[in-house]
Amino acid sequence: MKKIACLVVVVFAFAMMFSTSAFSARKTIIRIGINAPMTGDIPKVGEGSKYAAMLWLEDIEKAGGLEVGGKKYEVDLVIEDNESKAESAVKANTKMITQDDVLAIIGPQSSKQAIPAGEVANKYKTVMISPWSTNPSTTLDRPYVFRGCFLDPFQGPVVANFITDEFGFSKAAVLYDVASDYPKGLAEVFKEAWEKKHGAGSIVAYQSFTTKDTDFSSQLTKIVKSGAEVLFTPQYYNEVPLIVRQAKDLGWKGPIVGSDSWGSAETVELCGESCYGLFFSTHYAAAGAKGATKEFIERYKANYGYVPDDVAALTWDALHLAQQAIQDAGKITGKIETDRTAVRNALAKIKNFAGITGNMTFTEEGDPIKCAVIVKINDKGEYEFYKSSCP
Amino acid sequence: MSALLNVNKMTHYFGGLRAVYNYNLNIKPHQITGLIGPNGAGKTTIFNLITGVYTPTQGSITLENENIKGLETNEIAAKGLGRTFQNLALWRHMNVLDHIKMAHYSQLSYGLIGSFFNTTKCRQQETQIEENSYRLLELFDIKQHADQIVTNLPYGAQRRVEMARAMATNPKILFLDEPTAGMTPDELGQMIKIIRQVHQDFNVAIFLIEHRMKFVMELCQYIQTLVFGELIAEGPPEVIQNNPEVIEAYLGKEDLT
Amino acid sequence: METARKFIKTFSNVPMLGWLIGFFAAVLIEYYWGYDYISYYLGLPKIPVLFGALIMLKEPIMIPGAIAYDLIVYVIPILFIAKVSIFFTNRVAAVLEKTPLWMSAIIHLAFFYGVLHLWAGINDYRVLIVKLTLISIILTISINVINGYQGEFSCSHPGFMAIGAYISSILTLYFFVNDKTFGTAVLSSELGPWLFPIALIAGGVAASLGSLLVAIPSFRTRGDYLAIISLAFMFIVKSAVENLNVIGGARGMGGQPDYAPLPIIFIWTILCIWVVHNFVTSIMGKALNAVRDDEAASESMTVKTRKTKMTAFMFGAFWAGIAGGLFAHVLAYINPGMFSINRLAEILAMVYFGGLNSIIGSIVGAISINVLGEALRPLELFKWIIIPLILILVMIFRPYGLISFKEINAKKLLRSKHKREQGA
Amino acid sequence: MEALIELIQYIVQNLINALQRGSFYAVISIGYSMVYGVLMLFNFAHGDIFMVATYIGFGIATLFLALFAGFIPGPLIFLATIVITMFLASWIGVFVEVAGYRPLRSAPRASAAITGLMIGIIFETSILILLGAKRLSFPPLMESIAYNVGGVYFTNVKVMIIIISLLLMLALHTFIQKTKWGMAMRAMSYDFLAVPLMGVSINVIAPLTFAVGAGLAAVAGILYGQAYPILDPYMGVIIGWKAFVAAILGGRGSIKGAALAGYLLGFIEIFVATIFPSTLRDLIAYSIILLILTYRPRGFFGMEHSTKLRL
Repeated sequence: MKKIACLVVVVFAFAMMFSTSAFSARKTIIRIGINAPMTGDIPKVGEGSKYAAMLWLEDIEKAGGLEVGGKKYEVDLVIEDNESKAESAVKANTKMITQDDVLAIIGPQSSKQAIPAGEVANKYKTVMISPWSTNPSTTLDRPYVFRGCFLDPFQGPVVANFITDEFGFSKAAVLYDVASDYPKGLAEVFKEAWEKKHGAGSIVAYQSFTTKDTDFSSQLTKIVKSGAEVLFTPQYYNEVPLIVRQAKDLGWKGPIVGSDSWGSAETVELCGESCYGLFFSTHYAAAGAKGATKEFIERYKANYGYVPDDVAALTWDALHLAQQAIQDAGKITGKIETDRTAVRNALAKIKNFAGITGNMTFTEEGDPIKCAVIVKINDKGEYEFYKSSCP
Repeated sequence: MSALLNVNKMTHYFGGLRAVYNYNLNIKPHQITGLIGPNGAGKTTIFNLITGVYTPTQGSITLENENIKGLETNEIAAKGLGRTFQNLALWRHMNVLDHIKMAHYSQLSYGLIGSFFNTTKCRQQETQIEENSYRLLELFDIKQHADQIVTNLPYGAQRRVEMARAMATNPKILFLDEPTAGMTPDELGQMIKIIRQVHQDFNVAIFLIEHRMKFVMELCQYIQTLVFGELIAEGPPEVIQNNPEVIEAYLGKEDLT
Repeated sequence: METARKFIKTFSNVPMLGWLIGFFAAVLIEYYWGYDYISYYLGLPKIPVLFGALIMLKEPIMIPGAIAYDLIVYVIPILFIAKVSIFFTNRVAAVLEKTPLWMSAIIHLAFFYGVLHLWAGINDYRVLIVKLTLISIILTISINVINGYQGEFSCSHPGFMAIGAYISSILTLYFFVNDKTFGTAVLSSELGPWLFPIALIAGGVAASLGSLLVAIPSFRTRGDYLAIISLAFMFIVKSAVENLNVIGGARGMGGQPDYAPLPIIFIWTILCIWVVHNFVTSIMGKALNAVRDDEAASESMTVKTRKTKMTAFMFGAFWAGIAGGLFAHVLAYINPGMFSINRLAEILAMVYFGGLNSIIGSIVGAISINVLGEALRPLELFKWIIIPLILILVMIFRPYGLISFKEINAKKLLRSKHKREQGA
Repeated sequence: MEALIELIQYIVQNLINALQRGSFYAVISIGYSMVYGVLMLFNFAHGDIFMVATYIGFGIATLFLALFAGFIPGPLIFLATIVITMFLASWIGVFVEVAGYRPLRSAPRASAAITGLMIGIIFETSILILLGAKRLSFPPLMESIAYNVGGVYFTNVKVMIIIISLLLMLALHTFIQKTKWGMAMRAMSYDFLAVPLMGVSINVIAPLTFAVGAGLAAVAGILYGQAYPILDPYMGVIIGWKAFVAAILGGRGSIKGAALAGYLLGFIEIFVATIFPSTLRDLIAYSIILLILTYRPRGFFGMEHSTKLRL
């Protein structure tokens, strides 16, 4: 008994001695949460978000902290992995809000995590900006949830109009992943927009597959035989190369058009020459970018060795939005609830924010009004600006 | 006295193979009947046919003048046909007491809902069954093993558990499939005693398959001899003992005395 | 070693009530002094949420502080109070022992819940973890009925869960919520929390009806082939939901009302433990084990094997459905992708880690995997190396899981330790 | 008439598609089935062994192309890649057996299955840690040329995949039927307990089985890399579960059955998507499997066996 008592005392004393910050007052630190998929289906998206956030933090640290109301505050990033799972995203958000006292949250990127995570953020009255989630439900009826990109119902018609204007086609085919919310939603919107333009039955093949499929030959055979002139496939960068190659092997001659999910640097890296000359709609074009956009791309490339995806660019913008909102809020009181509400109100008021992915003004719902870009993959494999379409 | 169990002209084919042909059996209450025959003669098949593991191709089976052919094994068992197995068929992860309790399954009437919510009826029945089970354990001299997992028991005790379990189903006829297989002479004597005791105390008829002649001759009142799925002789032990056909076909030159 | 044994022996006369009081004291200390004094002087930014595990892994410099916090707030008060209070707690326990077991159990549980509520209430993140852990407990127990007690290798549990989650969500959304899928609420939303159990049970019943699709083939098919059938069932459910655009399809279904606060989930968990415990300790339930160990012998011992198999599947699926319903209402969002291979791997890990054929094992398994998964969060990727390694080690050294073939003995658990000491 | 020709074109086209897809399932599920037959274990790590093997193949192929492209003929590089990858991958199989399954010889089968599942997760995470989140593109080992014969499109790669898979299965069949080791494996799948009595150690046969299975997975991986050249750490999961389905659908320990079931799976996937709306593909495909097993509870070539889960 005695020994144990001794042991306890020793351990305790030891602990006290080595607790570096013992007896120091709690500092007010501005914490920004990043909720991103570091593992799971789309780890590359998580990586892009993380790198963009690290670049942003670098800037802040270089400036000696974030200046709010004339006072500089230390900034800390809390990066949580949501494993690309909905419940994990909810856990991560709850943790960051209630345990880490974050002032704002950036992420989650995909809608399937952003929708439930947004519920949590809204419940705790904490600003959440999802950079990449294009599903309308993410921000619907949630005053504290914002996003950094345009919505599916906007993107679908943009692509439909572009194809009609550019090629003059009237028969289109769609190939999408039925088990994934983003492609499915966009495919539906596109179909509706196309049929509105060209009449019912103008989508001659509407084919689907399931997440993680790698063989699309059966669907593509149907599409080739259907007599479609153009193929629209709103898929992710890991599926696009397979679809494009298999389509060509099966005798597809027409153009293939994609959506913002193509916007990863990996698409063309994995796809190679097969993808040259194809078009897709996205948030920004890396090749031929100017000004701040170019600067960001070059810094990112220098640090991490590749051209940043749209996710990285959008995350960068979302972080700057949050930064501006915090600065606009005027002061940090140290009472986290008050500060969060102040940041929210400031964010909603931001007008014509000049982001690297375009100018943004938020609607009532917290969705930005911004332009979509049609990008062409040029003969060097770069994403070249082709056209832009504004609401 | 009318027959307890009556099997009439039972024939069974496995695919094209004839396993049992024209088999007749008539067991009277409180009778001990033996079924002997060389390996592969179809003795266990007959057990399985009567107990409903297989349904015979032809023939009829009645228990107390009631047809039991085509019923499920558990229904036949619940009607009063208990059995043991040649190679012990015990439940490997269950203790001895639970074995005996489990065999009372057909006597449960509290239903699933009763078991979910542990109703009074359920508790009463379970207590009663437990008492009954302890009585059986005592009778078979395995009460000291009640809490043990059955696979940790010595072989003889496992055999006794199986017997006790079969008796817990409250059978009218007990089918014993080579009850002494793998036993030492010591245990053998004990088994004879147990079977006699069961026969007395529970007033059951017994139908057994056996290899050891001494055992059969000592216990059985009536013996059937089966060769290649057909009966070649039947009668009281003395008759079988002296039947030249049996001696030739099955017993060979073995000294019976 | 010797010291440790002596140390443990010192506490052998502390009854369950004593530990609860110790825990209560610890929570009170944390509640009143945890933030302002203890964590402040130890240099911790806040009350550590999972006994400091998160903060220790994220900032190793905090390790001494976090350990000291655990010692000051939990270990020392619990041990001290538990030991000091025995003169009192043993007497109370002895009094409770004379009352019917259910009463004693309810008093203990109510006290336990009170303490748990207070502990979790310090931080909503804790509440969420406790909620999801309790749901996992229901889930693990329910799969143990099929994979442990009944001994089939069933892979369809995420499917059952999905059915429960969707049916109960549809009911609550249709009746009590104004939303864009089903329009305005049919009934007053105030009735919602009261009628929520009916929605949950409807989900459970639907799941158990769905399980017939797996249960009926199980009459003829055993083991490995059944594993495939159940796997196919899981994919069928997922694919069916994806194709039903009425309920959101792949986009999922959100906006479930918050009808599942901690006390409700706690009650359902206790109900599940109680009912499953009753079942598996009754002869009717032990028939599951009999059928698993030897089907032919069971038939011959009058056990209705078909009914037994069907019961196992339907019963297990029912609770999986309940768990799914609670899960949907905790997250307020579900999509078919949640009920797929990943979920299956997680459920299987929990049940085989905890132990087959044992409710207490399932509880341990569910808690361990959940807490481990949360506590190792700061390790990011390495978490998914450490957890599998722990599981492999458990499988090697305890092939049936940590605690297997063991049932809860409430009487023994709750009894006073006083008399035994005197008697010895 | 025209319509008929078009229909035939359509069917032939999909037959080729299905043959290619089925070849992968067949080759991978054979590896699964062998372990299942010999040890009566679900090797849930098999999908991830396939994934690791594909990554190894990627490494070897990239290395060889960098070193020898130009002065060594393409087919030779291809062959060398296959052989060396097979060799290296088989050690992965041996490792999995020795580290994961051997300590569990006497444990319940389900525990071993869980171990396999966990080894799989460790493989996935390790690759993710080692190589990062970036996906890799498998370098083409032969130039893809598309042919159009009477309206049916196919590439030389497709034909090669189908032929190599068939040859591989033939070679395996010979190995199982003719060699001493093959016979020991067969014996083991007839009777798990008797073979050790005959002087063949299970501790030799089991790793060998895993090695052969992993070797097959390696070839499948390289061919897969040619057909679907995107590698990611989770690529083995779905294909592993599908191989599991095929292996058991084929009947316990039956190589023939596994191959047949693998092709059947390929055909079901392709033709269901062809005939029905493709959104219903999984629903219908798995319903078909469920029905097959309900009415044929022993798989295609399954023997009557009384093994239960050793619980």
